[in-house]
Order: sequence, then structure tokens, then C-alpha cells
Amino acid sequence: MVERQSPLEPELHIGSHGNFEHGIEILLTETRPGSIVQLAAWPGEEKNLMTAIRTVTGLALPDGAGGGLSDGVKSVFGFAPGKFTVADDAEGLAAAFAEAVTPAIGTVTDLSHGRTVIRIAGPKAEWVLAKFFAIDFALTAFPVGAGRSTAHHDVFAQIQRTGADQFDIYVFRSFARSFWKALCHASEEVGYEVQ
Amino acid sequence: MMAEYSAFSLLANALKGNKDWKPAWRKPDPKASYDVIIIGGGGHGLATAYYLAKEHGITNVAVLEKGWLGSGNVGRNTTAVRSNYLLPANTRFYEHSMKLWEGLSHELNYNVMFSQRGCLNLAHTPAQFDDYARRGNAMRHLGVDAELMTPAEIKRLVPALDISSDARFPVVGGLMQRRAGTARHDAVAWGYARGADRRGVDIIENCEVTGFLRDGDRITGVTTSRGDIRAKKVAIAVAGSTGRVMQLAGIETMPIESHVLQAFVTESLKPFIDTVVTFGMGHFYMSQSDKGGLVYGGDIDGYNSYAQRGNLPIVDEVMSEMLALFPGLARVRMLRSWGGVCDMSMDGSPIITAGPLPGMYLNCGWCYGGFKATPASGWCFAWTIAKDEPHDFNAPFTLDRFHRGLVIDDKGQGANPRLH
Amino acid sequence: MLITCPYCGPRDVIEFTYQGDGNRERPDPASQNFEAWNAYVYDRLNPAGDHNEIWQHSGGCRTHLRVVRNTLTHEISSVAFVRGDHASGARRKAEDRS
Amino acid sequence: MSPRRTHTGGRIDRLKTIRFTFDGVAYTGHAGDTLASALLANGVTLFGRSFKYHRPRGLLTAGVEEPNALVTVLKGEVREPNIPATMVEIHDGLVAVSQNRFPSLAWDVNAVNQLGGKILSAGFYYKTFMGPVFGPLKGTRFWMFCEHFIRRAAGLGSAGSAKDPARYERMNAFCDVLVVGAGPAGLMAAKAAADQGARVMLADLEPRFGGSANWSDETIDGVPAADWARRTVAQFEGRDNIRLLPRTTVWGYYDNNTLAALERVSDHKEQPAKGEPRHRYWAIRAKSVVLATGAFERPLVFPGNDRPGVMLAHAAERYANEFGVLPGERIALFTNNDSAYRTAVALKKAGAAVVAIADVRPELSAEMRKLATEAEAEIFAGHAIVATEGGKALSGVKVQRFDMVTGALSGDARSIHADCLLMSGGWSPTIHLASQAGAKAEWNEALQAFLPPKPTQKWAGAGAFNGHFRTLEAILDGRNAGLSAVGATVTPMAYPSIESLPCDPSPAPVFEIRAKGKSFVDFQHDVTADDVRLAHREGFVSVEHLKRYTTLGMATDQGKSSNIPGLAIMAEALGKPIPEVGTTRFRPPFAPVSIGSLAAERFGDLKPDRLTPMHDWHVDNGATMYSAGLWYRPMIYGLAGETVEQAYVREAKATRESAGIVDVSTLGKIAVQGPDAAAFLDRVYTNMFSTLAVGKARYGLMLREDGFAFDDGTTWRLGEQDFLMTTTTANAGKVMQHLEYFLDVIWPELKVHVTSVTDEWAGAAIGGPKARQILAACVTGTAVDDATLPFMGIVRGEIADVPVMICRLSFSGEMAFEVYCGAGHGTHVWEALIEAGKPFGLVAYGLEALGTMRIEKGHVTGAEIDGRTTARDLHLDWMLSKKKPFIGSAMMDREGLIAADRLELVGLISLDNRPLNGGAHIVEEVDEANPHGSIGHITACCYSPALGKHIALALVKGGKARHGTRAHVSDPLRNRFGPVEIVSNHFYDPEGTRMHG
Repeated sequence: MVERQSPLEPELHIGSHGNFEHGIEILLTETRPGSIVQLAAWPGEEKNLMTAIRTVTGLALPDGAGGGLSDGVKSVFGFAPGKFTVADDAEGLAAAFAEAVTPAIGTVTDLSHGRTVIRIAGPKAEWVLAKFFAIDFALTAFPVGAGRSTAHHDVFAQIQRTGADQFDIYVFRSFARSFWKALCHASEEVGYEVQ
Repeated sequence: MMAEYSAFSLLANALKGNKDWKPAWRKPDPKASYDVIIIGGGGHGLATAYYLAKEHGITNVAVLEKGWLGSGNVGRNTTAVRSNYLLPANTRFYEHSMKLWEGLSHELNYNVMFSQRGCLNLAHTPAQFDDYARRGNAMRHLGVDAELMTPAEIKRLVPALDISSDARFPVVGGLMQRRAGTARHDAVAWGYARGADRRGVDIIENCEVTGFLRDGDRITGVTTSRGDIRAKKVAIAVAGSTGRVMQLAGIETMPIESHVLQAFVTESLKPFIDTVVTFGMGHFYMSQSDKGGLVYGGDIDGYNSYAQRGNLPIVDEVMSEMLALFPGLARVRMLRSWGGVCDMSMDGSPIITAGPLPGMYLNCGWCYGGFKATPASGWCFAWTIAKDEPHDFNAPFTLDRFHRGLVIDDKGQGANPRLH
Repeated sequence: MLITCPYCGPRDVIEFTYQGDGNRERPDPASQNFEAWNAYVYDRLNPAGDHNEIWQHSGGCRTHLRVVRNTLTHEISSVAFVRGDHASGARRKAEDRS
Repeated sequence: MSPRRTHTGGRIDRLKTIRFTFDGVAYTGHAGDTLASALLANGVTLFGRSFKYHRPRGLLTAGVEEPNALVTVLKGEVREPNIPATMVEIHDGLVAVSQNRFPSLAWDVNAVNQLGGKILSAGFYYKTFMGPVFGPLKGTRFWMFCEHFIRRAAGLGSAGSAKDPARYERMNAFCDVLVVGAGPAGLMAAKAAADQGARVMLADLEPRFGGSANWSDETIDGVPAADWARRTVAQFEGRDNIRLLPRTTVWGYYDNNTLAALERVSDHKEQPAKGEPRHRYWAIRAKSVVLATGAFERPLVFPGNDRPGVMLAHAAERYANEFGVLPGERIALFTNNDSAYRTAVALKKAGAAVVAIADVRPELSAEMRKLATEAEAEIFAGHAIVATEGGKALSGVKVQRFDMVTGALSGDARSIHADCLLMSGGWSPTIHLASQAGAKAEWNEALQAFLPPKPTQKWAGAGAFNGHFRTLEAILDGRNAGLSAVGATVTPMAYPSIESLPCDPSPAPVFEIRAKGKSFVDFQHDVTADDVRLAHREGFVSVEHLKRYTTLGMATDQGKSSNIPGLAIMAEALGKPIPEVGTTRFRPPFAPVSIGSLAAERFGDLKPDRLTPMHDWHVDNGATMYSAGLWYRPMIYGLAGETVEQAYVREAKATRESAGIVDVSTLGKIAVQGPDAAAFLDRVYTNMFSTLAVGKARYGLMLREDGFAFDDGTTWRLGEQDFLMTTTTANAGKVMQHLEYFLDVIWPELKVHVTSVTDEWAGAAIGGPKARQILAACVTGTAVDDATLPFMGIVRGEIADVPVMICRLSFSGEMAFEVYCGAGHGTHVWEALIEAGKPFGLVAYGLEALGTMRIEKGHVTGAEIDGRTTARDLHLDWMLSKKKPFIGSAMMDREGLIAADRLELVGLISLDNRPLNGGAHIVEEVDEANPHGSIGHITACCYSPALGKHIALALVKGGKARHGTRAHVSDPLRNRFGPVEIVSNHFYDPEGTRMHG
């Protein structure tokens, strides 16, 4: 299989940066999942779609807007009514869902190439993300596993909280390098490491 | 009759301790009836009254203002005056306005400080430069001044501009209208008020129109917070309040949305920008006042509002665009912001027409370009009221043009007021 | 200004796109009633007070919302998904405003 | 130790000496000093010049409301003008200069303006400068001539031109309670709310929390108030539910409890830490707000009230108690209320001589008399200050008997020697934010002040903001507001014991002493009491007219000290009570805000770069990039020494002769999926898509609802219920919103999902006579011959082991194919195609060549679909299906859209063989001197290598009917006139034989 090119490549500088002499408070990585799909249910078919998600990924989605979870390999979260983003370290999610999500349930859209996933972790993750997005990142308002759709000006983002101090940000590939640079810039204040 | 203003009268009065100055306009009580009532004591309403009296000899006129005179957009704009439009109907109309501006201080014996310091539209891509060339050539073919400028010429004119080629949106050129400029906005309202008052027009402040008097369909006057007033003709020039006033006449829907537009001024700085500058990759315009404040603005907030207050996204957007053009101004401070209510029309162009009801005359749809239109708007509206037919200058600006598809869409955005 | 998206929760107005007067009725696609078409495309209610309007949460879940918002104070009294409101009669809400 | 510095007291650190310069003179101060306090300690009294008359001015205040002492702070080349010296914390290396003076602060030539005196009264410029009616200075010329000199004299500080190297950033915050102001009321509110477990933010514009506790000289529960404040703050530190924001000005109260604040993060440091911003802009969404913003003291209006050395009483108290600086050695006070007596005692305690207290009130309470005695001050009850003496510093005052009911002066004026005069005209609650939040203030007769309105948003007030000026009230108010902000029950508390001096908060209703001489109302703008009366005389009596006519309240302090006195003078002139004259509505910002902070993270980074998957390849291979919206696209791949024209001609020629490849990844791509997808597309496009076979593509046109053309592109049917729509690059977002709107709002019954997949796919268009051979050489898994891949056919295969989707369609007019693959494989496939094309002479081409070939073919793009053209104008009416309604079909035949004189698409050929210009107009007869009679304009032009001519597309009235006729380009902007032939827009291969092979 031909390896996918990262849109971040020329700007992905492994190592410690910014004000790190006082400690590293942010870790930045590109997670590069093997597949990302968007699933969308027809009205009234949401439950069936959630069942299909469990069948394919083994992940049982909680009810409620923006609900989600991650097992470290596969992740799923709702980002709009009846719509979910699913990511998997392995390739082939689209094909698997093409079977499970029948036309009567909804649609499957492969976005494996179209979205870039940037993980920001560390004690200052909320602080740095708050520089970009007008959403409440406090753990009480944004629990682990949950997903949010938001935007920083022209850059749309879906964000899943995958740990108390860890967020996975799904951005459009074409914007990924610009956003990455901005994220690095914003992290300089607290010291960050690119892994 | 009030004394003429001049350097001599200033000196003479100063010697007497400035005790003899008279009010710039009277504060009469409304009469029971008038030949013409103009609803709206803003720039357009006052100019209409002035030209009715001056050009058409109609002086039995009342201007009704619900608050203080000039409390609408004439006192809330960024003061730019220009006639650099793309489509001929607009160019002709605004050029007529420009010509009136050029003689206005004399005509009114009131210094409205119209300063022809030029208006420069920056282009950031070759395609945009072509667009501006199209516009500039359209102007030139109607006898209006326009010229293209190179980045080097632009830098000489506005040294503070960032014209570096590695800018995110580099400046590739610009369209300049030298006769464009700025005027002292409040003075325009006061000058027209004084001019109309001197010709016998009653300017009645704190007089809110609460309804219309009717004879069948025909409008025969208005009810107000200061009593009923009858008139042969009732003219409406209320800009952002058009929807509200038309509802009083039973007209529920209009091709108008009222939107809030914010404007900003910085602290006073030693003058360093002598022309109006607009950004082509967003929506930003700026000039520097004679007091030294940078006066600037951008897009409307983008939702219906009568609140004269906006929200932060536009504030942030405008400042970001400002620094993209002028990166040296990061430490300059925004001093004041305010909001005006704009009557956004469905094609971005105004309406100056008789009707839609008998006895009614309507002037609206100025979007956020109404200030520069003030003289021509008043002039054309007065003509239309006096003669019951439009002048050639405002003949295209009908109310029925939307339905007939005769839209005058300078921005090409269709029936989407938010985008004009 | 914050709009409480029924899916995403309260979000800043910067995430939304205004789509205007929510009282307009699109005529039947095949309709030849030009007055109705013209009214739909060009004529707007523009009340000073509660206004029934449509917003898209374009910087979020991208659904369209029917928002009742006071144009004098910007106070928002209700937000609901547009989708599915045909049955509920929400479309006519602003007409009861008198 | 400097002469004015007290030996003890204050919250400065006398052990830390800090060196700075002002106007080039080196000074020292202490940690905790402001520039104002440090200079004052050094005996400086002259701080600035006023705006109009350039009068010498000293410090009026000690805080954010300072109108006089404005300085420019220099950081190398970078200038920060108009900063109140009272708000600058000194640090080593601070460089500040005075402004609006020439040649120096002490000797300013523009002070000659004062001689203009009565001529330069309010509004004088409206009455003159009109100039002659005829002659060379007619029209606007005379005014502009005068204006030239006015502008030379205008302005306060100078803006810099060097780019600020500092960093600015935004922070989005959410909290349960935002407490604005960290005086006793604010501290208590924050504590009460935080104790309930709420998320609290506490902001204060000063570097030290505590507000009046820092200088009041009171005790709270037995400790000095300053210590009480320090202790309270110490309890907050380390709690994770309370964020402390010192040096943070909450400046805007927007809708739905969205507040804007500016944190000055590193202005007070010599160097910011790595990555540390200078300013941080907080956008705070607070469930509830406590406004504990205190009050401003008002000046009194009397002749000579602007002389350096005349200061607000509480400011002197602050300088003495908080900074350990005496504003003078012989101090006189002038007041209409009790609070100045506390000041007298404080200054006496700090070591100054208090020589006199002039009080407009004839009867003074025994308590006040006692305080005066304590201060060893002579009391002048029922007296007023009627003049001040001295040059650039105060040397004395004149006091005279004053009748506060009639305003009359009587008896002889007595001179008193003093180097400092402190005035107090009562207090105005700082209600700015409450007013911004959207309600009208209410006048309180007893306090002679506007009190906050009833809340229209979720806020509660506390302390002096409420007109509750006593510390005990502030503490109780604060606690109550904090509790009610989080919805907790307000339980009674044990009253703290507070030792303070007695003070009746009600002032006498005296704002102005009318006597001979200039009495200033607005200090910075030099608006005098006479100017206010002139405005009244001329009918500018509404408060807004007063403001606009005289410029009162328009200076950098926005009338914080001048609004009420101005209003009071107008009210007196009108014979009306103050509330009937009105108050202006406060608007954001509360205090000036750096533009850098508002641009925040977008300063220097206005818009993100949008890059295609092959971006780096283009750059590495010599492409000149072109910014198209947010995208970057190759314009040309220039060879050394080539001009742009040479490059695109070479690229286009090579494409038509052999083959060319262009990156089309920027085209908008939308997945349209679901059982009703085909039906939906039938409604969206003017032509039919339900009839399109799976595996085929079709060109489609969309109209807007109003019947005008909107966008075009090809849509591919990948499956029965699965379409891939392409849009133009520019309209991708708009089309997406258009589709979503119809699906969500108009046709919710349709089962269709639309998803932006622009970024999923990399696209390369390869065209030219050799294109098919090149594909055949690298594509596996499918044939690409005419039978397998007919025109508008789609096949799937692989290139270099990567799955691809190939559609045979053409924009260039050549036999051409669009090759799509996953974006992450874009460069891989692109390079494979380049490699396969080498033997065939394949070139990469950019937008210029793309444009050239599309002009030759007469295809339309955004320059022609400009929002004003119809399908008919563009000769696309063949695409308007008559079998079905579609968006725009009902409106597209209105009279204006089918009028005979509409602009129609045509082609133009330059007959003089010279290049044409985009944006040139077309005329029937050239008139270079007086251009007129435009019949249209050029939308796009190029040199056509295929035709060997300069050609253009144009929109021209009458369009088709003019084919074969001559006209002229008329381009006065670039002085280009010349003959053209009007032809069909299909210049090249109109039958399409080349693309059909």
C-alpha cells in the first residue's frame, strides 16, 4: 500500500519548542488514522445507525448530542443530528460500513484523506484550544469521549475529547498545515513538544 | 433672518463674547397642516426639505424627527463620499450627488468640510484589478474621474500601507477616485437644517409619527406624539426605520431588511493618512479625520436589528483586516464604536419613488451608502415629490424593479441583503 | 450574541449564518403565481420586536434553526430546528406577534 | 529619595529602584509606581498639552480616566501613543515621551492658539473656511487649503509605521460569574460566588487588586483595608474555580452576557517571556456578571481649573496613600461634598501642609469641621475658588464668598498661596458597562449622579457602582451580588467592623463657579463652560448635539470626568433638571483598546492558507503561486528568464500540441447521496440529472432563486444514489450552503445528504492530443480507450498502485481527463502522471494557461457568471430544461431578465494586434478625449497561441447580433483604444472535434 502523504510534513518539526525551559505543557501529534468516515442517518434511523456502528467498531455510543467514545484504536462521536464521525487506526472503515449501513438507514462518506487529525494533549490543552475556539473546554461541559463541531474563522473543526487532557481535532486537509502552524504558535507560550 | 456665517461674523461675534449667536434652526410647534410632510429629520429628509424649498419653491413643509435632528445614520457613518460605482444607474446618481457636494458648503453657507482627499480601492489579485478597471472605465465613460494606481504609486500616497509582495493578500494595484473624499457628517444635517429653516421649513424634533391619516387608500397626513398633522403629500425618508414606518401604513413586507452596521474611531493621531482606503479581500474602509482619529468600518453584522448596537465578531474582523493593511497600527487604540441601522435593499441600490400608496413618497434602501447620497437623494426626492414623477437620475430606483427583474445589483449578490 | 443550538448548545454568533425572514413561503415549484414568487424572493417582514428568522449553524452542526429574536434588544426567545417544523406550525409564529 | 516621596507608606517597594526616561530625561522610581506617580515623585508637574489650545496640563487623576497626562511609550521603533501616564507601570528601560507639542513640552509654539480664544469657540469651523464662490479657490479648494494647515496641527500622539513585533492573542472563556472590579465589593462578590463552587473570573484594570482599599486608609476587621484586600486575594490563589485577571479592563458588554476584556499581560515587563503575548483579549461568556466598577470623582468647573497642580481630591489621596507621593507641599482643597475632608486628613498625615478647604456649602457638619481641624486646614465654608495662579505650575488660588443657590460671588477675593489644588465635585458611579448592556441610567437627586439602570441582561451591581459609597455597603453588596449571581440564598452575615472617617455621600448640587476666565469642562478637548452655553444659544441643546457640536466627551477619556458637569451646565442654561437633558448612551469600549489585541491571533495571519495536496510539488517545480480566495494555485511554471505571457503561451501551446496537466484539486466537490439524490439534482440544476447513467458525468448549471446564473460544474454519477458534484473553486462554500438550505428548510422530505469532499480528493486534469496515451501508459486495472471511456464517461483504475477515478471531460477543449485520487496520494499520482508524460512532452500548466485555453473555447467562469448575468446572456439557455421546474425557473423570464439590451457573451479579436486589457469597455465609436457610449466590457483576455491573436471574452449589449461587426475597445484608464471584431465566444474548435478525438 502506498503511504499517505501528511499535509503537515514540511512544518512538522519533532522536538521541543517555545517556552519549554519551564516545562513542556503541550504535546502535539498528527494521529494519522487509517480511515475516517462520516455516517449520516435518515430521520428516525439514528438508533439503527448507532447499532451499525457498534456492529462494525464494537463501540456503544451513548445517547445525546455530541456523545462519543474512543477505545484508543477506534473513535466515534456525534457532530450533528443523526451524524457521526468514526475513525480507526486501520484502513477499510468505509467498506465495512458500506455493508452495515444500508440505504434505508443512511449514508456513508469516506473522508480518510479529506480530514487531518491533530492531537493536542497536556495540562495546557484547554488553555491553548481556548485561543481558537469559542466553546467551553472545561471537563464538566465537554466530557471525555464527547465530540463538538466548531470553527476558527475559516477552519471548520470537529473536536473529540479523548482524555481529560487530550483532544483530537479533525480539520479539512487543505487547511491542516495552516492550522497546525497556528496551533504551534499558540503553544509556544507554555512550551510544547511535537511527537 | 439669521446672519450669514463668515470669518467676519465670527470675529464680530467673538468681540461681543459670542453672546449674539442665534439658534441654527428654529424650534417651531407643528402646524395643523402642510403642503408636504417629510418623516425623518436625518440627512436625506432635511436635504429633501431644503431642495423642495430652494428648487421648487415649496416652503410649507414640515420635517418630523422622532428624536434629535440627525440622530440616525447621518450622524453615525464613516463620512466617505464617492461616486465610484459599477452600474450606470448608480454612477449617474452618485455623480450628481458628488457635484452637489462640491458646491454644498457655499450653497448652505455652512462648512460641511467636504474634503476631496480621494478614495482608493485596493486590488489584491489580477482578477480583482480587472474588476476595478471595469468599474473605473465605466465611470470614465460617464464622465466621472477614475484612475488606476500601481503599488509604488499607492505606497507614495499612503506610506503606512503594507504593499509587500509576501503579504497574505498583496496589493497589486488600486482604483482611485480623486474627487472622492470625506465630509463632516453632523455638519451636513445641521447645514441642511439651517438652510431649510431659513427658507421657511418647520423642523420639528421629538415628534414621533405614530400612524397615518388616510382617506381610503390615500395618505392625508400623520398622527404624531405631538398631535395630528395633515398634508397633501407625505414623504418618508427614515432609512433604517423604513420597515417600522411602512407597517404603520399597513404595508407589512418590503424589499428591505434593517441591519446593524458598526463603525469605529481610534484615539486622535497626528494625521498620516490623507485618503480614504478600502481593502479588497474583505470589507474594510478607513480615513483619518481632521481631528486625527482614524474612522473606519467593515461589514454589517449580518442580521436584522434596530438596536444600534452590534457584536464582537465584526469588531474583531474589522480590526484584523485593518492590521493586514496597516501592520504598524497594532498599538493604536480603538476609542469608540457605535452602530447604525441600515436599510439593506434586495439589490444594494436605493428606492426613490412616488407611492406605493397615493399621497405617499418613499425614499429608502440606502444600505450603508446613504451618507454620500444625501444631496442627490434630497434633490431627486424633492423633484419626485414636487412633480409627481422621477427625475432621470432616480427613474431606475423604483420599488417595483425587484419584481420586474430590473435590479441594479452592483455586487451581483441577488436578493440577499446581508451580502450587499 | 449567543444562539443556543439545540444540538451544539450555546454558541457565539460568529458560528452562524443568517438566512433571513423565516416567514417566507416558497410557492409550489411548478407554480406560475408570480406574485407569490416575487413575495417569496424579495419581500421581507422587518419587524421592530420579535422576528422569526432562519439561521444556519454553519460553523457547527450545519443545521438550520428557526430563531425568534427581538430586533430591538437581540434577546432570543426560542430556537428550534427548522427541519420538522412544518407540522408544528412554528413557521407562522411571528405572525402572532401583534 | 526624591523630594515628593514620603518615607513610609504606600504599596511601592522602596528597595527596588527602577530607571526610566521621560522626554529624554533619566528618572528613577520604585516597583509599584506608575509613570505618573514616579514623575510626580520627581517633582514633575507638566505632563502634557491640551488638544486645541495646547495649554500646559498636569495630572488630573490617578487612573484610567486621565484626560491630560497622555504620553507615547516607545519600544524601539514601535510607538504606543496616547497612553495615560497613570496607566503605565514603570519598568527598567521604559522610554516615554510627551506629545502634541513642538518643540518641547515646556515651550510649545501652538500654544499661540490660545490667542484665538473666542474666535475658536465651539463650532467655529462650521461658520467659516467656505472660501470664495468663484476663482481658483472656489468649490472645495479653499477649505482644503485651510484644512491642510489644520491637519498639520491636529492629532495627539503619532502612530508608528514599523510592524509591531509583539504577539497578541484571544482567549475564549466561559464562567458562571464574571466579577468586574476587585475593590472591596468585587472581592466579596468573587469570594461569595466561588465559595458556592461556581466558576468565577475576577478582573480589575489595576495591577493590584483591592480598589479603594489600597488607598482608603480605613481598617476592616481591625487590619488596614489594604491588608484585608491582600489577604482576601491570597485566599483565591490556588483555587481552581477562580481566575484572577489583574491589569484587565473589561471594556465591552455585548449581547447574551458576552463581555470583552483586555489583559495587559507584559506591558509592565522589560521583555515578555518567550511566546508571551503583550495583550490578551478575553471574550468572556458569563452566565452572570457582577459589576463592581466603583465610581469616578468629578472635577468642578471654575476659571483656571486646568492649571497643572489642580487635581482630583481622591487622586491625591491615592498618590499619597498608595504610591507614597505628595502631589504638593502646600495643598488647598475645593469641594462640594464631604469626601475631600478625608483627603485633607490623608495628605496631612502623609506630611503635606493643608492650607485651606473651600467648600461651596455654607453649613458644614461638625464632623467635617473636626476633620478640617485635624488636617490643620482653614475652612472657607460658602466659598468657591474663582481663579488659579501660576504659569506651568500652580502657585496660588483665589477664594471668594459664593452663594450656592444663586451662584453669585460676593466680597473680595482672597489669594492663598498653594502649589496644589484638589477638587471634588462629587462622584459618578461607573455605569458604563451596564449602559452598554442596553438600558438607560436613572438620575439620583440625592447623589447628584446617574445610577445604574435596571438590568436588561444578567448582571447585578455592587458597591459604589450602585451609589453605595461606604466600604461597609460595598462589602455587603458584594457578597449579596456574588450569592445571587449563582442563585444561592442570601443569608445574613456578621457585619465586618470598619473604621473609617465620616462622610455624607450627598454633594451640594454645584457644578460650576461662574467667574471671569476660561473654565474647563472637557480638559483634553478644551471645551469650556462658555462653549456649552454657546451650543445652547445656537440650539444644540440635546445632549448628543452638545457633544457633537462642542466635542465635549469625545476625547480619549470619553467624557469620564466631563459628561456630568457638561450636562449640568446645559441643564442650567435650559432651566431644566439634569435628567430631562438626558445622558448619552455609553458604547464600547469603556477605555481605549489596542487594535492589536482585537486582531489577536490574526495579527499577521489574517487568513489561513488553503493548499492542494500537490502544493509543495508546484513550489518545488518553479510555480509562481496565485492567491485565489484562500487557495494558492500555480499561475505559471516559469522557466528562467520567461515573462508570464511567454510562460503561459508555452504551456498552452504544449498542451494543445502534446499534453498538459493542471491541478484542479481546488474545485468544490460535494458528495450528494441518498435515494432522492437524483430528484434533488433535477431541482437544483437547470438540466436533468435523473436521466444520467451510473458511471457518467454531466455538465450542469445552477440558477439562484431570482433566476440569475449562480454556478456551473460537472456532476458525476458514481452510483444509483451517489453523486459527486463539482463546483467552481470560488463558489464551493456558497453552493454547499445553497444545497443545505434547500434540503433543511425547503424540502426536508427529500432523503439526501450532502457532504463537502473537496479535501478528500486530489484532482489533476490532463489534456491534449497525447493525453490518452499518457494515461494508457500509467493506468492499470482499466482501459482508457474510447469504448471504455467515452466522452463524459467515468472509470476506476489504479495509477502507481493507487486507486483512481478518471472522468473524460474537457475544459481546455482538448481530449482531456480528470484524474481523482485520495488527497494523501495526490502528489504520488501527480508524479506518476508527470513521469508517464515525459516521453510525450507533457507539461504542467498553471491558471494563466488554463484561462487562455478556456477563453479560446469560450467557456464561462466567475468573470462572466458575475451574479448579474442570466443563462441566456451566456448562451447557456440550451441547458434550461422545459420538462421540469428548477430553482430559478419561475423567475428567469421576468422582463428585466429577457430585455433586448442586456449584456451578452461574445468573443473579441484585437484588430490592431495589440494586447487587450481586462476591464476595458467596448464602444461603437472611439472618443479618447471624452469616452462615452459603453456597450459592454471585457471579462477576460489573453494572447491566444492557437489563433495567434489577442482575443477576449466580453459582455456586450446586443451580443450575438453583433457577430462579425467591428467595435472598439475603450480603456481610458490605461489609454488603450483600438478596433476589435466581435465574434462568437467559441473561438477555437467550435465543433469540439478535438475533445471528442
